[in-house]
Amino acid sequence: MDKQALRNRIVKRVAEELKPGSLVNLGIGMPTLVANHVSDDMGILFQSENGMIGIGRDAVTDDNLDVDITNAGGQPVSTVPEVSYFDSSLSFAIIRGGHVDSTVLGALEVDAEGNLANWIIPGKMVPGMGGAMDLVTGAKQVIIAMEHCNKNGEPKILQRCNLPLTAKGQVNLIVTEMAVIEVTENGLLLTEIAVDTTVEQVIKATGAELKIASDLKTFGEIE
Amino acid sequence: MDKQALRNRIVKRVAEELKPGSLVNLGIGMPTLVANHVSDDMGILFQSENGMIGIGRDAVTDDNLDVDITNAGGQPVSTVPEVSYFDSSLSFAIIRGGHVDSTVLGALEVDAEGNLANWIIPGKMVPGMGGAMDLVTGAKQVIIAMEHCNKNGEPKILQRCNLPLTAKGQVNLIVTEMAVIEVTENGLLLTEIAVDTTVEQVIKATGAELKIASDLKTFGEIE
Amino acid sequence: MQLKPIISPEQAVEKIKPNDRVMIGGFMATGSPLNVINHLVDLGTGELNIICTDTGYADKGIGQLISSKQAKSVKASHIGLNPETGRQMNTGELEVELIPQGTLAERIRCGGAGMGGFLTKTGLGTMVEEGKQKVTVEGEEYLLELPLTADVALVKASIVDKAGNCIFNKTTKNFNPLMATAAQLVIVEAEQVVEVGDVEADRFTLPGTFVDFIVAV
Amino acid sequence: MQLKPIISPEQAVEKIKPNDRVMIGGFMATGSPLNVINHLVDLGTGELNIICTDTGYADKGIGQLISSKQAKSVKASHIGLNPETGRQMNTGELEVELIPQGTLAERIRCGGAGMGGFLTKTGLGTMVEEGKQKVTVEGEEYLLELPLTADVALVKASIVDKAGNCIFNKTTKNFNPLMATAAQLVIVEAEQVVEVGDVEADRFTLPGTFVDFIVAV
Repeated sequence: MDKQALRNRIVKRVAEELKPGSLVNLGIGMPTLVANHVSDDMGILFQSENGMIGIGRDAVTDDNLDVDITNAGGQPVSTVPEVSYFDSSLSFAIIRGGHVDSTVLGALEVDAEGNLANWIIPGKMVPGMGGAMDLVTGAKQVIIAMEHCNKNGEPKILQRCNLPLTAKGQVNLIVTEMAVIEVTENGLLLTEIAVDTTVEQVIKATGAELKIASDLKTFGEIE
Repeated sequence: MDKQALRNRIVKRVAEELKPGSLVNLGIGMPTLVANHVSDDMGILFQSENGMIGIGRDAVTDDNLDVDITNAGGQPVSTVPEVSYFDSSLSFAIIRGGHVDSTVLGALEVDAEGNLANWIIPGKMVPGMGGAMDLVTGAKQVIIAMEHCNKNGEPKILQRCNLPLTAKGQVNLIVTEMAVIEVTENGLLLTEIAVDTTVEQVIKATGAELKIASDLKTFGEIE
Repeated sequence: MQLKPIISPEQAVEKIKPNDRVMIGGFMATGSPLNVINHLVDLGTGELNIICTDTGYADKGIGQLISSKQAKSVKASHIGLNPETGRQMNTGELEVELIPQGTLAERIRCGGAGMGGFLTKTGLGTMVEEGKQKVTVEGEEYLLELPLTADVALVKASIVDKAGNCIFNKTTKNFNPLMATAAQLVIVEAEQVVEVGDVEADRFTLPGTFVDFIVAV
Repeated sequence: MQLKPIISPEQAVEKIKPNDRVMIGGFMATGSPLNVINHLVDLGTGELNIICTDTGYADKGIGQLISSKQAKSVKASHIGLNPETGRQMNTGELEVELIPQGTLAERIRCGGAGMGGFLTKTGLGTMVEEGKQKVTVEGEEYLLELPLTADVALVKASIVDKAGNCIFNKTTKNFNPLMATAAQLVIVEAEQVVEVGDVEADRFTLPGTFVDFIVAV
């Protein structure tokens, strides 16, 4: 399964989690692609923490480029007609005040208690947390969209994160190319596995105890 | 001395305290009249805590009435050309953040420690503090403009306020029809007396110990 | 597109229940949702816990709710120009909490922004500090003031587009945009409703995301 | 009328001294005062303590100040897209404090609004809580975050009238209006300067009272 197919499967599955009429913040990178799988009639609006609600899905071209409209990655974006703009103070009032229904973020590690690590690898990579700590703490629903294992094939889903945390106990759902896992009060619950994997493979690729849902479903397509 | 002459003397003297280019908030009632004694070339702007900077001095008539422009007393006001408007959150950020250079307020009582009481007479009058506590605590300079004694001829300037306080130790200057009194670390300093009074009369009308400035001046005109 | 339902003032006030905490925008009636208030008086819901900066005048705006005895409690910064509020407070019919205006604004913002409280010097050494936690930071003492939220916010905007984005003219802003961030249900009385796109996006200072219903008058 | 002095970028950067705490607006260079930054690089003041949301790109905006070693410390929420910041941090040339973006925004607002601090859940249970006071309110634990102020704020506005009233287009707002409230000296780089009265007052979202100097570019 190539990288793009894998990512597509993940973001497509994440998109199904989003509620009609909701306000959603998509993290930089793979999470951004979730927007491609949300239909217009769902009335979902995308917030960007640098100060806008209503990122469009049209590609930015020379014709519609406005250098005063960029996203949280600093990239020019298009807008929907009902777009609004605001300063960072109101932007984070929206985020921290619980007005964002869902946020989708990547992870370095995520664990059985819903802890998330995605902002620092001490001594190696220190990008900073940006708005991630605020988003993960403030959004009503936190969805992690990531590859199941890291580059070395090691589990990123752990019993307990090793890396410094972004937030404690805030993750609600983990979606990877192999599995959909809910974070519950009793630990991780495997609710769906991809069509091209088995429960055993998921367990093997996961560094935390997994409970298996009685009505385990499948998702994705065989590539 | 009639009420109007007395008030004119007070507000005229207060106006001399205001600095060119400063931002000033005038309380409801007598303090409002201070604006009439500030010349345009001083570049002073008047803030109103309900959300504007740049109250004008033109009277509101049928011709320039805009019901969407009122002051903190709820009365329609005119505006200067550089007027700006904002919500109550920014308005009080301006006030509490020390961005107001001077505020002029009335008082029920004011004392030797710079304490002010002007928002409640328990059991009798409970108008509420409105923005007075924020203004007195936040403004760089707090000027009290009031008649020297109350309706019963009793001192309003006391060694220690009896009424519930608006703020503790924030008053800088007291201007009455009889005297200009500075609040210093060592108590009250009488710096000016009105042309038609004597130091003895001021002392008699004051319920707090007064130090007399070595260069005591006079102010006001004989009516 | 995410459009907000446009409802009548009658429909709006039916959403408010006895015992609800109701934030109402406006400053001495400037920028108050006067039509919705009128209908709330007519419906006579009662037992409301009102949060507002002032109780206006006895015969206009929020004051009408007091005069018609719709309120069981009021949190406000100023009640002086409506003698009826003071009268009901003195007879014990109405519970009144007086809050410094800046602290009230900040508490509402704090509630909308998901903070646990803030430290201020306003009210230190006065009756306002009674029952409140004090926190010392770098040798300076502050009052800890807590967030305020509500079940319903009734606000007034000058121009609202059908997606709920709001413009508040001049001094009608006051508490309106703050309250819209701090309530479960936000009802905006619109002086004028426009189509999405009719007004330049940068003119709006409150994003429609905060708005649940638009009342066109 | 209260007009603000209009100065050149050269005059602007001369007002900044070594060791100054300098807030700089913009988000990944969008809405950053790029001209003033360029001149600050040219002047080579150095030893600056910069407060910004990110250090942008190595060759654009705030990143240029890092690349040219004008900074001795940086408080920011994100430095990931400018590898030079990380490099100087690792060699000990640059002191970096990483702050959650919402907390950074709120700390700046808090500084401008004269509060002593605020309570937030952001950062609880993470490295961010190290050395910070925790306050419990109604059984809930929060971090106490403290205000941030600066000696100078360098901000960028799209339209500025000669009284200093500012409009920030679209996503160029970000930290600009906040920083303008929290610094002793506020210098606004204006994309366009207009006469007072040319633009409707309600379009301005930052009152000129916060502005000390206008840089016309």
